[in-house]
Amino acid sequence: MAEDTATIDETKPDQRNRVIIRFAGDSGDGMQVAGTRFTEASAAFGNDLATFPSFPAEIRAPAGTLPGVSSFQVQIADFDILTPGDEPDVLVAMNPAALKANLGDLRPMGTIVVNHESFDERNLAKAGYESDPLTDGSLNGYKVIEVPMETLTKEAVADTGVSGRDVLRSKNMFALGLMAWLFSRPLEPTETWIRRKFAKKPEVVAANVAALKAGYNFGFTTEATKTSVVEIKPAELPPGEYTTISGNLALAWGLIAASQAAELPLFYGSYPITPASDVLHELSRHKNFGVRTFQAEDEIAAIAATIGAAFGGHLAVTGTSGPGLALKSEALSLAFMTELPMIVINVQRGGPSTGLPTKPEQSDLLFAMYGRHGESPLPIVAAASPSDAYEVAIEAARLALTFMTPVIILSDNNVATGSEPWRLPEPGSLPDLAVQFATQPNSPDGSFLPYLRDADTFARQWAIPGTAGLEHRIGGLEKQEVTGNVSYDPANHQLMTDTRAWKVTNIAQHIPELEVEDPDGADLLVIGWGSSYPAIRAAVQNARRAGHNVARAHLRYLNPFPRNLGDILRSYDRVLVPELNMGQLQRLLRAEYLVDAVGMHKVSAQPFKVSEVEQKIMEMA
Amino acid sequence: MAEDTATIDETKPDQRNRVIIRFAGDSGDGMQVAGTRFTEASAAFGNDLATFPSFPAEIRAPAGTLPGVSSFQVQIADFDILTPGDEPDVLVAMNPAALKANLGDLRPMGTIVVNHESFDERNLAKAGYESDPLTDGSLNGYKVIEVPMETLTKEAVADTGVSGRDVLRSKNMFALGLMAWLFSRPLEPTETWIRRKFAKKPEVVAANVAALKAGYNFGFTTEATKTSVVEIKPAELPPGEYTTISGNLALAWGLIAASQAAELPLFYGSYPITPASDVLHELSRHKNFGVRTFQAEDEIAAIAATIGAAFGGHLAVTGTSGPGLALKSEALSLAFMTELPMIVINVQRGGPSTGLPTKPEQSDLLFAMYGRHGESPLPIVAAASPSDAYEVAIEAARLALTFMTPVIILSDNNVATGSEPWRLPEPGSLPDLAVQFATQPNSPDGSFLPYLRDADTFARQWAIPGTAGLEHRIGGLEKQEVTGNVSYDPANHQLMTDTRAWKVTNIAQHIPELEVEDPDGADLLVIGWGSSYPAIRAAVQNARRAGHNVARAHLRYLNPFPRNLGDILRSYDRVLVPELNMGQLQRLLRAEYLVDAVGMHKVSAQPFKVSEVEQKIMEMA
Amino acid sequence: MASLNYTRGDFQTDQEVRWCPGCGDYTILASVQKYLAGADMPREKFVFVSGIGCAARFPYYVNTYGMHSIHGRAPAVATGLATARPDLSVWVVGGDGDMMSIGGNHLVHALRRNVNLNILMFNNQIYGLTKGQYSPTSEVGKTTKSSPMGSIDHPFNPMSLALGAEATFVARTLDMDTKHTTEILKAAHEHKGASFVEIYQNCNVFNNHAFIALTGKEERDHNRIFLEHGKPVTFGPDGEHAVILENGEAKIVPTGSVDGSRIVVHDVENLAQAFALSRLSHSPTGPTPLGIFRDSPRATYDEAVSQQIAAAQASKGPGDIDQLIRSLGTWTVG
Amino acid sequence: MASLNYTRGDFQTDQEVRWCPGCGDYTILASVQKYLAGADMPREKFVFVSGIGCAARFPYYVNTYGMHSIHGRAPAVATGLATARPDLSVWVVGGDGDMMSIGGNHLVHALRRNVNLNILMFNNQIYGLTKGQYSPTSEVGKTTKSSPMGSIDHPFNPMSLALGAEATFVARTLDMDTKHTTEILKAAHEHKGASFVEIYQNCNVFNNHAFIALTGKEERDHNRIFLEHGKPVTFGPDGEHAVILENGEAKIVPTGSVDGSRIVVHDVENLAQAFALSRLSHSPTGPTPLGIFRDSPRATYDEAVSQQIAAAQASKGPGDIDQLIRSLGTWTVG
Ligand SMILES: Cc1ncc(C[n+]2csc(CCOP(=O)(O)OP(=O)(O)O)c2C)c(N)n1
Ligand SMILES: Cc1ncc(C[n+]2csc(CCOP(=O)(O)OP(=O)(O)O)c2C)c(N)n1
Ligand code: SF4
Ligand code: SF4
Ligand SMILES: [Mg+2]
Ligand SMILES: [Mg+2]
Repeated sequence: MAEDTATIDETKPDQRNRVIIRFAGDSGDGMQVAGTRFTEASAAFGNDLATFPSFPAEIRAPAGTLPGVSSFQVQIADFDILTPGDEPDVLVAMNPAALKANLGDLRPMGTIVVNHESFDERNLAKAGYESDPLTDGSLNGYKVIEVPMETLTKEAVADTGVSGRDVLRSKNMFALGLMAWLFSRPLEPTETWIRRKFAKKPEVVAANVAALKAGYNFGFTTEATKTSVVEIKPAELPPGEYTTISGNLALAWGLIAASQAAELPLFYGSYPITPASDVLHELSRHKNFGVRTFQAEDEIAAIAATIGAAFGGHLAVTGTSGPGLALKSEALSLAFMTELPMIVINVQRGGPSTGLPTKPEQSDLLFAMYGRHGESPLPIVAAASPSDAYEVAIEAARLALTFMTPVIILSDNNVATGSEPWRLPEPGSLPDLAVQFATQPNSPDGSFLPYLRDADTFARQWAIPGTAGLEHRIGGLEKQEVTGNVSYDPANHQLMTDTRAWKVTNIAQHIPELEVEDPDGADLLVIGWGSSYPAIRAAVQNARRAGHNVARAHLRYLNPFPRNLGDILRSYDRVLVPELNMGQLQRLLRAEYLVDAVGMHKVSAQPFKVSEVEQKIMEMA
Repeated sequence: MAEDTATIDETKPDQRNRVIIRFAGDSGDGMQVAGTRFTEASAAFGNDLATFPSFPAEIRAPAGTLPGVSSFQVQIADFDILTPGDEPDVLVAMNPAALKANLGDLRPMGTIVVNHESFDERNLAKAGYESDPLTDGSLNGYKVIEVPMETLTKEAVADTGVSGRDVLRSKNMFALGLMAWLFSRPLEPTETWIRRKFAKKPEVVAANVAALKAGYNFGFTTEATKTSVVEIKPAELPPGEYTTISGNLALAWGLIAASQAAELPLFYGSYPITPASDVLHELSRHKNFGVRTFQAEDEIAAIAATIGAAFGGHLAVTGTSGPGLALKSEALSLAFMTELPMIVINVQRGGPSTGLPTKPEQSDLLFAMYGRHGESPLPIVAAASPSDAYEVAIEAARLALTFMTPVIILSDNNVATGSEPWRLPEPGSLPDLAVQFATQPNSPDGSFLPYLRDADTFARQWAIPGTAGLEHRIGGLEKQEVTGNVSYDPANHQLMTDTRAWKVTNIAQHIPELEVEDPDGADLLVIGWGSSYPAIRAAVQNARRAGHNVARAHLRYLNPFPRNLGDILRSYDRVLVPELNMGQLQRLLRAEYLVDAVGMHKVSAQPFKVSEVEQKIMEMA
Repeated sequence: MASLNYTRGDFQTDQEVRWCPGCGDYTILASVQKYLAGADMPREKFVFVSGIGCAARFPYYVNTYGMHSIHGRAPAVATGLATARPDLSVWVVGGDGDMMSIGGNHLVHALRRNVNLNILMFNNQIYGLTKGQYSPTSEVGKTTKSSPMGSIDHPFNPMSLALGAEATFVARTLDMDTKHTTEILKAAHEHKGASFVEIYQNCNVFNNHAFIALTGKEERDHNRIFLEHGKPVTFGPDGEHAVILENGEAKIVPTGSVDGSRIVVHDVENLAQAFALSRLSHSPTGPTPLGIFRDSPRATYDEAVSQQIAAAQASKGPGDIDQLIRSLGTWTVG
Repeated sequence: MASLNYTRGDFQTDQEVRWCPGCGDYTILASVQKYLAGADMPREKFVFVSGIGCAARFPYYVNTYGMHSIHGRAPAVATGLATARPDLSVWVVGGDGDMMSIGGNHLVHALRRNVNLNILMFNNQIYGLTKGQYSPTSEVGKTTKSSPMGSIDHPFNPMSLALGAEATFVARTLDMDTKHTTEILKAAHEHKGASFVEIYQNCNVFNNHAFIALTGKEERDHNRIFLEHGKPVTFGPDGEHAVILENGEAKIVPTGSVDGSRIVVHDVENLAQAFALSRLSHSPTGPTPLGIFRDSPRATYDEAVSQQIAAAQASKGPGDIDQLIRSLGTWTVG
């Protein structure tokens, strides 16, 4: 469960992590067994559980039909629970009937693990499907993991000696194995059980164990991840229209929204990488919005092409994860130098190097700040939660377009693959981000001066190819102020360096001041950024309930910091900075404001548990 | 001159920047004119000067012979001088005779700008050369800039209408133009003079101006740089055997020395880039030391190959400048993860992006510290001066081999192209860096555990391919402690992250404490790193002479910091950190020790002037 | 022709051209500027994108839109620009190091994707800007600053590599031969898709006379093999040399020695034959084919992108953000 | 033969093999392990270097030295290792994305330099590890997660690209055909210099049946064109199809329809002809050549490096650091 922080009900701070899983298939598919085994394995893991098996009403319901569906639901939590829960977070569907019969219960954005090989015409018909739900888009609202369970099971048990009907019998173990990967359950308890149960039939033992491991390895090999969902009771949400959204989707939609708001076509240059790939996948589905997605040969080409598109007047975006950001460093420095507007998304994962591709971490903050040669400060914004990613994308676009600069968005595995209810903006409520391309020469002598700046924003003008009379050249060599010609003049280099830095610093005047939540005048401030938001928020609320005075603040803007941050920090005796790294925001705050900010560090492939943050707060409060 | 800080005589702190240039050629080559013009241009620049023209004794000395050589020497300084100086720093030699007649005076490591086209058999013979000094290695001790002045002049004046003997007459203007580039002299005064002088002959004006500009542009286009030399009177040096060395050469030799000390072959993987290329050039000349140089297709291949060579058991090194370091970021993270020993050299230049390739800057410190995704701290050492680069290379090798980690060396344009007298180590005085490759299994069960660590250094063992019984696999995914197998275990990731960080922190126990020069108990500490060393040192001495109490310290180790640094910083009321960037060491010190270190920042394509640092000290002392 | 009557001057900038006097880059610059002036296309439609190197300084001297990007990445930058703006004429300029060393991957990918670019590679077989190291096109044995004992890197044959990547337009020309250069520029520009043009360019400072076999008064007529579509491949002052195929390999024979029907008739649509011809020379020290090796149509990347967008809009309509964010189903509170 | 009598087991590790059941990678792993066991070379001399991808997990499963490096860089890592340690047998393993997308440049440079490497590219025409996006070898029109309306990227033909880079050993084989795979592995290993082997590998999860034309019971005999040096190129159950050259282009004709002398006789030393043969197929959906396209000797990079070192030492002696640092002349103080 630990991976599931997002399942914290922030409105009930005493609530903890929980997840509901339902195994569903034909009565012959062994779903009861799979469910029970998963339950046992979790019990061995020390979880609290409640289960709900459901069998076909009719004794001999025909295979593949709705009445023939058998299912087993289990709720697992690290706190006392009484019910097996209502809406499953994850549904395992072994055939069309199982999907149809259970889809209704699945929560929005839930994960569906489906044996797509069973989706042939016959079974679809039996289940009463007109069209194939796997392809007709009716599952868009969910995270679907399609698995050819039959082929893979067959292959897995090939050399074990089982034959005939026994072969596919192990399918349920394959499904169980995959769930074990997704929820980090141990395989041992199940293996032991299998060996005991089929002690008489070594080949059946071999087959079931092989299938079990194959399922687990499939998850490992294909870097499979599930969505985790924040449960919030409608009653506890402000009134409004809601949908449930995952972070990568929200990011993709936010970019589309921004391109609409700016009335600029969207260009997304990217190279697939976990956990950022879904942004590329989602954007490639919306070409009707004029979105151009470019799957480049590598991350360098992706950002280079993005720079080209930005020069061409598009809302240009490139997205990746840590290793890819490393490759983009040199080109990002060119983007900085040419002062073209663009967005660079880094969906952080466990590092360093290839690290832990499917695990959450916030360890690229200092890299985003200082990960370029020379003096090249860039604005940085971070998403706090799945739905926040939508806002952050739009805000990043605003900054990029207003200040003519690349902007870095930091997301991470939790935000990207987590989901939560999202109160939808009113129809037609897009902000106005319309930009003015230069159309006229901007110098008395009728020439165009690419580095003439706006007095307020320090932004240079965006003159795009195709505009008669504004022909100009830009590049990576230091350039003369105003004219943009190559310049080796010492004083000019200092001036341009100061100007570029000042342009970013000055953004602090154009972003909101930081708000602190401090109901009862605390001495301790807990401040965080990015996806540690829900855990920190819940922990602070718990601490308050426990009678401690604690203030809380969350930073969406990491560079520049909100203009009032210094005063805020200095107004507290103690400052605690929990982050999923070894103290990166902490270092920035200490260097910038000389406050003795205390860090709470964690890089163990898991988000913060509310309890651990809570405990740390207790110690300091 | 400003570019010439290295010409500060540290032993006479009141001395300032100065340089001596000698133009030498055949009496027909117009050297007197070139010299005078250069002098005028410098005067216009506000320098103090002293000149020394010398003509052939005989009225009609045969062209190309030693007696026929005519020369003009000028000393330029930003302080009062009385003599044209003794040893020229730069010699312009238009033909073999000019070279032969003047080489003796040129200071060691001085720069020779030579018209190599005149070095044909006839001229060599006339000058009495048996072999061609340009190719027989007899100029190794100097920085030689070979220029085909005749071709280039011919081409430059091609369309100006001059013909016959007039064509090559402009050669001296070409030479003058190139010197103007090297010493940032303005061209205007000379142009004006040309127009006035040849007012009657427009084609001659055109030709001379064209040649002048061609010379200047040649310097620009080929990123030409000169060596600057520290003048130190023998009397003021500690006794010993000396040579004069430039930073890039010292670095190359230091690496060779380290490979000898470690008894490992040296592998250098690099892709040419200013100002690091000379390290590649120098190393490629010493294959008899078993040095393997690999000119890769790009910087990524360079470091990747270096990782391969390190895996293979070589002393593996890769070198580059800022933009190249950016490209190496991802692979450097792999090197960090695999915990292989290697050295990464970054000869810093003016950034960001392509920036100012031939100008000095120290703006890659934070990039070296944080320029990788995930938590990936690396040891960093910096060279303070040309000769120091030799020591630094050996020390970097010691750290890499002792602690099994990549180590970053920061050099910069000043160190790389600057030169100074170097007191040579005693023959046979190399330290012992011999390493022990693993030869035996290191586990009870007879297997090899690649991540079993040394209790003292935390280093893992280096088992190289070809060693029977120690076959093992390493890579970029997080790995299990001890076994090195891929591991997704949360606790293990925290453990490995802590261990890798601790391994670097722990190096502080194995490096010298920081020494502070504080003769008279000061309240102000001036602390610097890298090539700002000479300017800071001279400035502090000046300040003391002026009666101020000032303490001074220099950091060779940027990560980890010397273990006593915190105590030292806290023991002073004020701390000043002059650096050629916008405050990078300053930020590190503030974040680490919460001291209100004051920065002195400069990124104007020039080193610090002693006077500016001095002034800042006065303000604070 | 040109209804827009530009002169070369309209394509010159106020920036002083800073190559070494006599550098082949000057000649190429002039050829390009002259071609652009006559290309009958509004100046603002042209964009020159380059990497880093002497050659890559090119955009500063051409009065169109331009970007002097970073080393090796020009083809990728240009790919993004051309994909975003199919209405532009995007040109890529770089040296042999820029395009075949650090930029090799972006080059072959731009070629296989057939992005509508005109890629000019100035091949001087040396790294000029960094003062003379061997490049991926330098001949084996070349002694340079970084190869004092001679280079041991077997060089690329740029024509073979480009054809191996299935470039749809592949040509080679020579800085000195401005007439031929202009013809090639025209053909490259008219070709829809990625046009790869190798231009032999003399670096008179670090690699002088590298192409003397093709430029020298005596040598050139014996060594220039001009490829012309539909024409038999013969060369020499009096066409005394001819090219034939033997087991698919191109061979040079005395024209008289073979039946005319055996002489290769150049066909710009025949990839395999073009490849065979590219093998006639490696370093240009002897008979060397010049001209268009391949010119064959294929769907261009940027067009295909636009077509998919058009198709999506035709089927789904322009796209409505308010609908999109509700597309997963919504529920209401309060 | 093997005086070292290894069994396949000696080349298996204790790490659980974690590919999807039925993945072609298993078959290839078995073929490689069996070959190594019989290769009569001490196990510790072998090093497997890979990038990132499903294929790139390979080194974890082979009990030799190995490095699972980063995406695309394996050929470069291996180049450094082979150059530093010519005594080793260095193998590179990666997928089509790893080697042709992000790693394309390192691949072609390793090939042109002729570094002594055995490069195995598992081509499943898809990105497996990242769950199914199109790759640089995917066919145009392929719908994947990142190309819902079909891919518009014209794919590389790996054989053509490698030949264009003048690789000295270029071959293609098939995961299922372990016998053929083993022959190719042997030839690749025995070839001095860079050996490039494309292995068609079925990804039964994200691109199942991509090679059915070559593996299907009915289809395969009609589509597998086995290239054998010195033998005429014919194929089909009864050799009823033959390959001829027409203007340098390879064409398939009924064997009976042409004079036997016109049938191409395969020659692994004939680069142009090998290239022509590589054009017979693009995506392997019809008749596809398998086997060794080229096997031609050329000085290897690592040897040349060692030779220059030896030569330098012979002429200058081993090198003395104390002399070196005094080589610029010294002066004494005090
Ligand atoms: C990332 C990076 N690496 C290296 C360099 C240094 N560099 C600049 S141009 C160049 C190669 C120049 O050769 P070429 O591309 O052939 O152009 P030419 O100067 O010969 O016209 C190199 C290595 C750089 N600017 N950036
Ligand atoms: C720098 C970097 N970019 C992207 C990725 C994500 N990634 C891992 S493997 C891969 C491609 C896998 O395809 P292929 O190389 O064909 O191997 P396969 O899985 O098909 O065997 C990608 C894009 C990465 N790990 N590192
Ligand atoms: S160095 Fe060579 S390529 Fe560069 S400008 Fe000079 S002559 Fe031209
Ligand atoms: S995803 Fe494809 S390539 Fe990867 S292991 Fe599974 S079947 Fe093999
Ligand atoms: Mg070049
Ligand atoms: Mg693949």
